[in-house]
Amino acid sequence: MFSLFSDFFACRDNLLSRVDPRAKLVVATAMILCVILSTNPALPFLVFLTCVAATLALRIPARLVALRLVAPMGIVVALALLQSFMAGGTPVCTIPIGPWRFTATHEGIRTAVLTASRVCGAVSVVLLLSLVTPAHRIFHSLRWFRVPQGWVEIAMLMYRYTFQLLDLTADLTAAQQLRMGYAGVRRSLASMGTVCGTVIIRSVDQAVHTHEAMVLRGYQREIPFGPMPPVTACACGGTALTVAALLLLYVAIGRVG
Amino acid sequence: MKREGIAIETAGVSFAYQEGTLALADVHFRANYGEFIAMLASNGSGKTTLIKTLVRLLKPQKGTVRVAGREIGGYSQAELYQTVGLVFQNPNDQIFSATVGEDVAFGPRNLGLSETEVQQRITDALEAVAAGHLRERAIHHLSFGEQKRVAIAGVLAMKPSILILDEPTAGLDPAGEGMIMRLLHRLNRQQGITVILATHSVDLLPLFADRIYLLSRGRVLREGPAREIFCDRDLIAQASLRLPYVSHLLDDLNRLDGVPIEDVPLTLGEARVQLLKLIPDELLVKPPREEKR
Amino acid sequence: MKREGIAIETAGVSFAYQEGTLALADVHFRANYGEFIAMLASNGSGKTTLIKTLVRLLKPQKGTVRVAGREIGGYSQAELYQTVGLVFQNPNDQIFSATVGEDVAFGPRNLGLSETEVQQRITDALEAVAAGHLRERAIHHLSFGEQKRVAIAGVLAMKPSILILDEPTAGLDPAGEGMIMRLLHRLNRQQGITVILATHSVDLLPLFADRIYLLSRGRVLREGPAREIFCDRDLIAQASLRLPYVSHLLDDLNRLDGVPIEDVPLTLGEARVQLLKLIPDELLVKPPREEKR
Amino acid sequence: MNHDGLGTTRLGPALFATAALLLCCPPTASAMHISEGILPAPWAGLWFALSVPFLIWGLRDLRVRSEKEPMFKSLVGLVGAAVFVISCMPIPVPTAGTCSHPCGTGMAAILIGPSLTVVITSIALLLQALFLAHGGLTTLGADIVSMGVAGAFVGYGVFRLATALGVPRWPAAFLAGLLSDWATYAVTSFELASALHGSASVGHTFVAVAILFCPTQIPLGILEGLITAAACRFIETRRPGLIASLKQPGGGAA
Ligand SMILES: Nc1ncnc2c1ncn2[C@@H]1O[C@H](COP(=O)(O)OP(=O)(O)OP(=O)(O)O)[C@@H](O)[C@H]1O
Ligand SMILES: Nc1ncnc2c1ncn2[C@@H]1O[C@H](COP(=O)(O)OP(=O)(O)OP(=O)(O)O)[C@@H](O)[C@H]1O
Ligand SMILES: [Mg+2]
Ligand SMILES: [Mg+2]
Repeated sequence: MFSLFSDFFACRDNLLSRVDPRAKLVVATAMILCVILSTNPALPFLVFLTCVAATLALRIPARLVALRLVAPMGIVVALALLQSFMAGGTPVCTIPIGPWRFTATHEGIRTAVLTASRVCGAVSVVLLLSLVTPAHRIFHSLRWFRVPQGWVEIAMLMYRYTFQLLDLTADLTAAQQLRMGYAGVRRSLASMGTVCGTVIIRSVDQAVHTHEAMVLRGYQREIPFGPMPPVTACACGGTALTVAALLLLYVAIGRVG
Repeated sequence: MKREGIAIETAGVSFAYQEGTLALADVHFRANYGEFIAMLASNGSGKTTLIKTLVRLLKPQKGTVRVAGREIGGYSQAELYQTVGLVFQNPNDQIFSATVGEDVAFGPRNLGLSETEVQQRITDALEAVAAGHLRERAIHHLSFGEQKRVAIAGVLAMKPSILILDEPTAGLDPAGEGMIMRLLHRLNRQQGITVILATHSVDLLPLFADRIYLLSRGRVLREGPAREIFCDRDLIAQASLRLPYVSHLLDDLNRLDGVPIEDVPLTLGEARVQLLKLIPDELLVKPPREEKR
Repeated sequence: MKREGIAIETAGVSFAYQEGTLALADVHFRANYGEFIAMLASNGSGKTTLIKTLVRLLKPQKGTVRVAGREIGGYSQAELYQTVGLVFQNPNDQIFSATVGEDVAFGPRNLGLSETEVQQRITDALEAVAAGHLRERAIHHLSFGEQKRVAIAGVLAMKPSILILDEPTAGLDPAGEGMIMRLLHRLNRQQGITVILATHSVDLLPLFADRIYLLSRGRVLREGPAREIFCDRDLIAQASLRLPYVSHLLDDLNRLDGVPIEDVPLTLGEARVQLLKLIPDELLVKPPREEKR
Repeated sequence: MNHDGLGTTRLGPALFATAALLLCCPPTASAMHISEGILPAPWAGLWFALSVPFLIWGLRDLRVRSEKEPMFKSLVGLVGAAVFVISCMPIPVPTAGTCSHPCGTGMAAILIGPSLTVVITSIALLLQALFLAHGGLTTLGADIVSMGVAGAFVGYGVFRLATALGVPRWPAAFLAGLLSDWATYAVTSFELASALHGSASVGHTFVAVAILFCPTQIPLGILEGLITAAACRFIETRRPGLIASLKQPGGGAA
């Protein structure tokens, strides 16, 4: 889990990471909305394929992409099964297991496929966005979109210190492990409680230090944000075009079926 | 920026923490404009505590702190922090933004400067610490040495006339240590910034510090140029420190073997000169290369 | 506990972090029973990464790690951690109980030992690091040096035959540094524990380490006794390190001034002997005191 | 739409199948967040609308308290980071290969109060959506309501109630962790059921989903409670007074 949490790729320089983060946010939101509103699984699947292809084209290791897709896929499978068998309608097939008879219905399968396609599409959009946009850019853009100052400030502090506390947690856990702290459930839980407590105490101490350092550099209740560079005509036009194209796609295939 | 007189001083400062640890006891400390001062002390001697009183993070229970001749209590925040800058020991305490450029901008933006001025200050500060190329990097991707330099840049961007550093070389390898010390030296000599640093590493100090305050258990044991501090080996031992290795060698030669050395040298260069005086010329072979490293 | 043969070794170990940093490249490392080994490298050279592969915290992508002749993967947890102990760099990251005694007891209790055995181990481990008097103290009242020693005691209580330490002297003042190094030396010589430490401070190593591995950017540049490592000043510079100050002085005398020194000395004692050979006896005054410090 | 038969003919097998799947497929067991794309747009919007007032409340609290206590913002940020990190920690349970995570909301609510917990949860969820593909942007509202609002307020309420009744701190923390965890799952189940019930009734689907989560969530809730209690007890011994001081202005530096 720790190793997954990395924004290394987002900080790499490539075609997409150079795009104005505001534009990327708008486009990503539009894409996700199209996916969610679509009643035809083809559109979400198309989005999915495009995003995964783009991710791989940026030479992001397929293993990483796969790892990040595993968790949502698991949910997709579980929900798809649930829906296929739970919705009423025309039975397609029946599988008897033990005392029960599994009846998959036509409507159920349709809903399941649609849900699955939506999850795949939407998740891949978020994945691509996060792999080409560092979080601090996203926060800056959110500030530009008038998200409240307090929220963005807390978000930036949380983001910054998450990495440090992750290192601490990793070290603490390793140190306990080397002294057999994770042999057996009882010990594991006690050890983990200790880690949680230590991390919290450390975070409080760090808050004191950080605040002192901020005061020494003139902090007055608010972290000042620099201006975002003005939106270029290019980014504006690009965004408009992409969103328009998405709309067209949505109208053309998203509503069919 | 070069001025005459006392930049910062404490008079009879005492400080005890809540549990009762007396961390500072009647400390008299003074730094003149343009000086390079070192506080030298072993772990837990009160360096950090003293530094915190110098920037008003702690209020001493007794004694006064004066900055540029004025009582520190009388300063407004903005005024004080444009005069005195503090670099913490742990760069993580100090760098709280996500990227280098943003972090350095924090101080200037708080001062309400115009955006062009802010950008100029970022550029200058990063140039000063030779970290211009790091501007767009994320903090958690920097190495420890780079983080240290960025932390210094963040403080320099406030344009303080007095720069205080808590163990700036702790945890750095020899190359990084030398780099930071030379950097501070440059800031001190070229830009006239008064530098005060706390440390317990002795070997590089004689090269750089104009004056050293030797602290032990919250007291000033002695104050003076490196030469005066390091000539008293008992005092140094009392402070749980040691002589620089080079001095140690020549001191041993002198005390144990009776080699006549009047003035124990503190730096490699001085030691070389002293030893060459003692070694007969006819023993010397022709120097292979006459390079000056 | 004294045994013959290889205590721990790696063969062709390579490790890359997920984002592609190649932290170790084809590292061959070996420590025999009873040896005192140092990994010497500048910041970010892969010391910590190598150490973590030695205790199975990281699994190398290539190469094998063998402990006591057996592939490390084949060990059970209990077996492995009673053979290899690791002391982390920051004591704060590994002391997690409220009092010293309790913290040292953590390991033995997890092994399911009887309470008398646990108490015995606490006593022994604390004695070994000269911290018996700290047993009842609360952790957050310890000084940094004391914390370091308690951290070592916590690992010693597992009775490992191989003790690995990541920068054990970082952040300590000269007195504390000397104390830890002597402590490790004692553990090594008296109890026969194999000691492996990572560091970037060069001055004390020649006194203590049997062999040094010089690393740079994840590669082993050279391996051998201190004498062999430090005779190549270019190699040392390549690793962003420096010679011990004493050697530096005599090396300078040799290279720049032509003083004939065959074997650059590494310790104060060796340097004294070498210099005394060069200084004519008639220059010596009667040694004031014949003390041996 | 034969609801009567549902309980026996459809619900049973469906449950059996999915529960088996959950156990075979470890990542699903950590499905505490609703994945991106699962909720249809109207539902996503509804949950967003529901979460907004709580966020506004939290942000107002933040502003008021940081006026009184300048350090408060960095404190919330750092404790938020800590709770986020804790919620990324795998619970070390060797059974069935599950690798689930604590929510941490109970802990956070005890430390900094429920309204601010909603704020930091929303940020943590955004970070998780971006970096770990847990949860998602459109389902953020629903996740905030289940984890932030339900988890935090239940956890905080239980903790306050228990301490007011004279229960010692750490059993109170256990209850807070346990119930905040269960509350989160109950609400998540409801959210899933209401959005996905298809032609079946919401009630039935809710029961189905809830029962589906049971095999993993009942023990996980207990584990979360235990961890919360252990952490609280640890903080009490290492830093007596810290938990109390965090809630009062002027505290925190202890
Ligand atoms: N927050 C605190 N509360 C109580 N006592 C403290 C606190 N900080 C420091 N002390 C104590 O005050 C004394 C001086 O500590 P200080 O941190 O100033 O030393 P230092 O010279 O900076 O040491 P180091 O080299 O380890 O940084 C020590 O005995 C220490 O234990
Ligand atoms: N968790 C990590 N993820 C990615 N890269 C890492 C990680 N830890 C270390 N690295 C990188 O691997 C290389 C080796 O790091 P390592 O920590 O092993 O060096 P080190 O010799 O221990 O340095 P130091 O003296 O600073 O402790 C460095 O370039 C570092 O940036
Ligand atoms: Mg200090
Ligand atoms: Mg290291």
